Amino acid sequence: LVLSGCGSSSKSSSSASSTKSTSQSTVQQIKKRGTIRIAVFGDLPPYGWVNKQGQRVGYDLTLARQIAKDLKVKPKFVQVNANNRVDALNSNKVDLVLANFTVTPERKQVVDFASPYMKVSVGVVSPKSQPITKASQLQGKNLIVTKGTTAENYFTSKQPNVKLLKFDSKTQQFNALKNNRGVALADDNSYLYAWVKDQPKYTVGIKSIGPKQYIAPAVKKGNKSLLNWTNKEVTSLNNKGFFDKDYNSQLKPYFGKEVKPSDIVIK
Amino acid sequence: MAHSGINVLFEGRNLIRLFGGLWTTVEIAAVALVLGLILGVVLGVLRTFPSRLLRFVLRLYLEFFRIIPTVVLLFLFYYILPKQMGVNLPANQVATLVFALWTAAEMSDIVRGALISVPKHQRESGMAIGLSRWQLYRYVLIPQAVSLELPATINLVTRVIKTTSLLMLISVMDVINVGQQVVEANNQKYPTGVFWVYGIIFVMYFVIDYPLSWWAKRMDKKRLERANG
Amino acid sequence: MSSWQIIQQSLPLFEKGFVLTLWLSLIGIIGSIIVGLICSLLKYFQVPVLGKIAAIYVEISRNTPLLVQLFFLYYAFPVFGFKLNAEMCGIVGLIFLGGSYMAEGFNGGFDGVSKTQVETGKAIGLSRLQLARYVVFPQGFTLSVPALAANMIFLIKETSIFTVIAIPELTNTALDLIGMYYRSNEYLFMLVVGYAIILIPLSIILTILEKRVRYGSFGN
Amino acid sequence: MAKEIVKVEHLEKFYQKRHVLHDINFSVNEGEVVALLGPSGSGKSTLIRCLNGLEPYQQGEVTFNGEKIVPTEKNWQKIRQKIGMVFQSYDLFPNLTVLDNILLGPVKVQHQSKEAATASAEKLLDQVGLREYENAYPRQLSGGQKQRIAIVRALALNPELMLFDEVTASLDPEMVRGVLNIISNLAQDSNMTMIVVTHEMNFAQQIADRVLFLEDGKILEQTKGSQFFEQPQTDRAKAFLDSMDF
Amino acid sequence: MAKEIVKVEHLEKFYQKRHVLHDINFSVNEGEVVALLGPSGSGKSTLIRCLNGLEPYQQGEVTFNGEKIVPTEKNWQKIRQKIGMVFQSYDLFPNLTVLDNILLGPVKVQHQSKEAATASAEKLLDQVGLREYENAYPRQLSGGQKQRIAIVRALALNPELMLFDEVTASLDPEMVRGVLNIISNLAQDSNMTMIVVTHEMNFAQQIADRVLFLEDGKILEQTKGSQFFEQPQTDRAKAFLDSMDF
Ligand SMILES: Nc1ncnc2c1ncn2[C@@H]1O[C@H](COP(=O)(O)OP(=O)(O)OP(=O)(O)O)[C@@H](O)[C@H]1O
Ligand SMILES: Nc1ncnc2c1ncn2[C@@H]1O[C@H](COP(=O)(O)OP(=O)(O)OP(=O)(O)O)[C@@H](O)[C@H]1O
Ligand SMILES: [Mg+2]
Ligand SMILES: [Mg+2]
Repeated sequence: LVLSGCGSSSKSSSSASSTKSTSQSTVQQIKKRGTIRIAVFGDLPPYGWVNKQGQRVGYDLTLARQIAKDLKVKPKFVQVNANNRVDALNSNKVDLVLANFTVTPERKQVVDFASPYMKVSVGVVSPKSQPITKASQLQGKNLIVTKGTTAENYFTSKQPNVKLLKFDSKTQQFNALKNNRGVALADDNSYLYAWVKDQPKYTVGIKSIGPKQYIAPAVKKGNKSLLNWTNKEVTSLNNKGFFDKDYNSQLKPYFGKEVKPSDIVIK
Repeated sequence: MAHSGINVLFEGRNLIRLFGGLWTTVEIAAVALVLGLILGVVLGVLRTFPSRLLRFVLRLYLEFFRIIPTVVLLFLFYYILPKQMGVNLPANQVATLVFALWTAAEMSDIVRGALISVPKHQRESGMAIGLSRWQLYRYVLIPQAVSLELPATINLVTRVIKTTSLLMLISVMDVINVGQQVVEANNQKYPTGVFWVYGIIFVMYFVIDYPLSWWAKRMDKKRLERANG
Repeated sequence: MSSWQIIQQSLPLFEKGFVLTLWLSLIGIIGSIIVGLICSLLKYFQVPVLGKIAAIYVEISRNTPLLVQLFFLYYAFPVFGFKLNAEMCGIVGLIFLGGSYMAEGFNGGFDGVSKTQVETGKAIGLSRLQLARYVVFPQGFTLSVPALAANMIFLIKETSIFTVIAIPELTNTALDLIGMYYRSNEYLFMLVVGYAIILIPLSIILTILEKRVRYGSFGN
Repeated sequence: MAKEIVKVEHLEKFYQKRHVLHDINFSVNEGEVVALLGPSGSGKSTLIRCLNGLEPYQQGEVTFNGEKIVPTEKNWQKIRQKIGMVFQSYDLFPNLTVLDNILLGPVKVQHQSKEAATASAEKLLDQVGLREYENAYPRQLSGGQKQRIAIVRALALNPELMLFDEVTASLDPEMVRGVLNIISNLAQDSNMTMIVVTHEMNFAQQIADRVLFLEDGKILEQTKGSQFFEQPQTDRAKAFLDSMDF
Repeated sequence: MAKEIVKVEHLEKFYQKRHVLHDINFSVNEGEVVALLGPSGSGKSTLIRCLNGLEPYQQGEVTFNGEKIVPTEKNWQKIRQKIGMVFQSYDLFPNLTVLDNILLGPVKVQHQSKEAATASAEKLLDQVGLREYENAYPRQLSGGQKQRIAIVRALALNPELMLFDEVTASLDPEMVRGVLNIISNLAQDSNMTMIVVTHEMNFAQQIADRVLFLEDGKILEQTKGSQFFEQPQTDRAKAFLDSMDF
């Protein structure tokens, strides 16, 4: 009752009529609109973050800009946290998610993933002084994760004895690790590598745990038009060697020696 | 270490960006307050009308916004409403809307309280010279209620401004979200930067809210003095 | 899965979050009342240095958001070696915030005791302490009950902000489940219900209590 | 026979279950001054408030100027323009200047032109000796001055009947006289019809053409003014009069 | 010569910059009843409040029972036990019963035993005819009853001096008499020393041994009671007396 009252008092009336049709943003509609709205991270170097000049940069951002360019529209970035990537699509806040979004069976049910553009698996980072190298060392201990990540999902379902400390953002989780609020932190291994490069006191003790996984762009469930377009786009970018270039410019400077391009980029 | 940490603020455009974030915060708060206060006055007046049904509905509205934490309201409006109702607004507008509706709810209670505490004989002397209900509100009750309610209103304003800190949870690039970006981007270079970034945000909020609180307090004190003769 | 099943499955988690929210609120409220009362007394008796400190604390606490206070406690202080666990941070933060609100509530009550009452007390020779004990405090507490009640509800709602420091209370639980299973409608519904279960009865009880207390001391 | 301004027949008034006015019957003729006397709680205020619809009544009828009043809020609102009322509490609107207080009725309710209304307001202010305060706010006035302005505000509507409810009760003793003087001038010189509730017995004696003595919501006696104070008909009225001077 | 209970010399009082009492000099002897009269705002309340230290004064001296008072809060607190004061507003503590209101002073301040204090409190309650209300709360009493209890509460401390500040001003006319009767009994039978501010002239005339007439913070005249009301020495006092009855 109250909700309906609120809804009608907003400026909805004008947009409501067109909502049914725009609840999916087809490629046509995006082109007509002239902008594509893309969900990205704002605090996850080197994938999606904001540099000190205030510019959004990173591996995902370069891809996002390329996609916009190929669509001949302007990109509009919406910063999200891991746990609202799905809602951002479903509530039609964005057309596309390029926020380190790992493909999982659960997620496949609620959004449509395009062809993947990156490989990952879950890694665990811990202080060098007290390294965690096996999952068994985590039993009964606090492990830091971000809400809505595959790391959280993996430990919740497969390692129920690990106590999870769940944060909203990447900033918060890394700060928490530095404050020793948990014995280790689990997240996608690739940017754990990046992170430890600048944090000599920490090491990625478990390089990979759980299944190998892929990161892919996601669109709202049923948005066939954009999905197909994106699939083609990823293939064509791959053919052009875009992802290698992206890797070299955005990721390489952040990664240590232990990471090879083939660990990340899908050939 | 602590010395170098403060420099995080002067790296690149960090400080300017923080102020930019603050501006977003202030802008949302300001628009929401203007809309919310006006709507609140109207609802507050309606809540003093005799119609039981009207009063009940408005009371329900108030309690809804009172009981549900603002965090939850923001999520409801940002993610659920679009799916259920087909209403879709960008984050800043959702934030403005939520804060406006919330402000209106709280304001309606303040206004109602002030209206019913205008002495009864004021209402009656208005009626005795033949004023209609609308005239009674327009010339007698609302002007008097406004001065009664001003301190409470200012306090509401400070609360709204403080609560804008929750905007970071729905993709609004407010000062705290920018702060997190800054912290993350400069983490390795300035390990103590987190202290300074959150420190300056702390100060920013204080600098905005403190003068308002002070003003409200002073007015309350004056009124108390007047009441005590 | 149907909504009903989703809700049923998440029930144990919400129950945990619910209990934690209640528990943290309770400690926070009690702590806030104690801190608030102390600050208010320091002000009332115009205790030299401490009174000033209390006044400064009240201003700082009242004019900054809890979220920022928590970030400070949880993320910024440990940089300098001062570390509390999340629950402690939450409680300390909540009490830091609530203390000033409660102090203002008590102050308002004490200031609200009419001047004639104070003078009458003086006129029969009561000392400052006796005046406080027999006149100002009993009446002042009564006058401050509505403000204290409003503060309690306010503080309970503020615990929702604990989500940012990873305390698995109600809001955190809901946001977490949404992040994992994407059933926002169901989980937010549970969240609203969770708060309603705490706040609606409490607000009714407090309203009744207010009337009782008021009647007890003033008869209207 | 003189014109009947107001007539009350079989009026009954309850506050919830409490019966506060019992079968009230009386009328007031044009130019007549009626004093309504009686102990505290006898129902004087309630009765006077029923006469301009500030209190609803449960039975009986009020006739104003020959017309039976159908007691709806709309009707009362019209009739109130013809009935001036002044209360015990200084009831000026604190948010308006003295002049604006006075003009509110004539300009907003009766839609007189602002100029005309101001001119007559200033004449009235002159009469009560407060012309110089027209731009002051009520808080800058003493209690006696406020009450005089309140009377002017009521008069500005050119009422056919004035109701006064203990208008001097919360005034300083020295201020009482100024206010009473104005009312008695009004009674004598302007020949205004009025109903006056007061506990200033000397004053009542001086101005009242007739006295209604109320107790427990009943009219115990209706006597000519001069007679009531010398030889009240009931013992209760006698006791009442005795108690009023120390 | 009779014993001087209180003596005021060259008292000057300011509210911020406002000079409200000018060079006040007078004394009150044991058993004497002094009426403090004067128009509103003349400083009566202020003066009486200076006498038990509720208002600080800027210059001059107050001597109580032969002892010069060094005006610190501590000293005043002791002296207040010997001075009873009753205000205009019914100032009972709403959170205490009638008896507890009365006992607060004797038991907590003067450390009398509860039994003894209760016994004398009940005697006093009998005298004012309110013994049956000892366990009632103030809200259950009428205004007149409350004022009588307030007087009892002041008397319970066995004061050497009583101060009354317009104690009947907010009472219903019919209730005034009961309260005034008690005060006049106190003056006549108990030979209590008192200073009374009132605007009930008949009452003042009846009880006052001496009248202090105040205007604009100055004592305009000090006259014997009987004389003041018949032939006041100053024109101002004459005008004042005239204004007091219509
Ligand atoms: N709003 C009300 N609700 C219930 N009872 C009321 C209300 N107003 C007045 N009464 C009661 O109605 C009776 C008449 O009251 P009213 O005020 O008319 O008396 P009054 O003669 O004007 O007394 P006073 O001289 O004290 O003004 C009293 O018993 C009073 O308690
Ligand atoms: N707290 C105060 N601050 C400033 N001025 C005051 C204060 N209290 C009283 N006054 C002023 O001091 C003067 C004396 O006031 P006081 O109350 O003593 O008069 P009063 O003779 O008792 O009058 P009343 O008969 O109305 O009670 C007045 O001009 C009054 O306005
Ligand atoms: Mg009355
Ligand atoms: Mg006085």
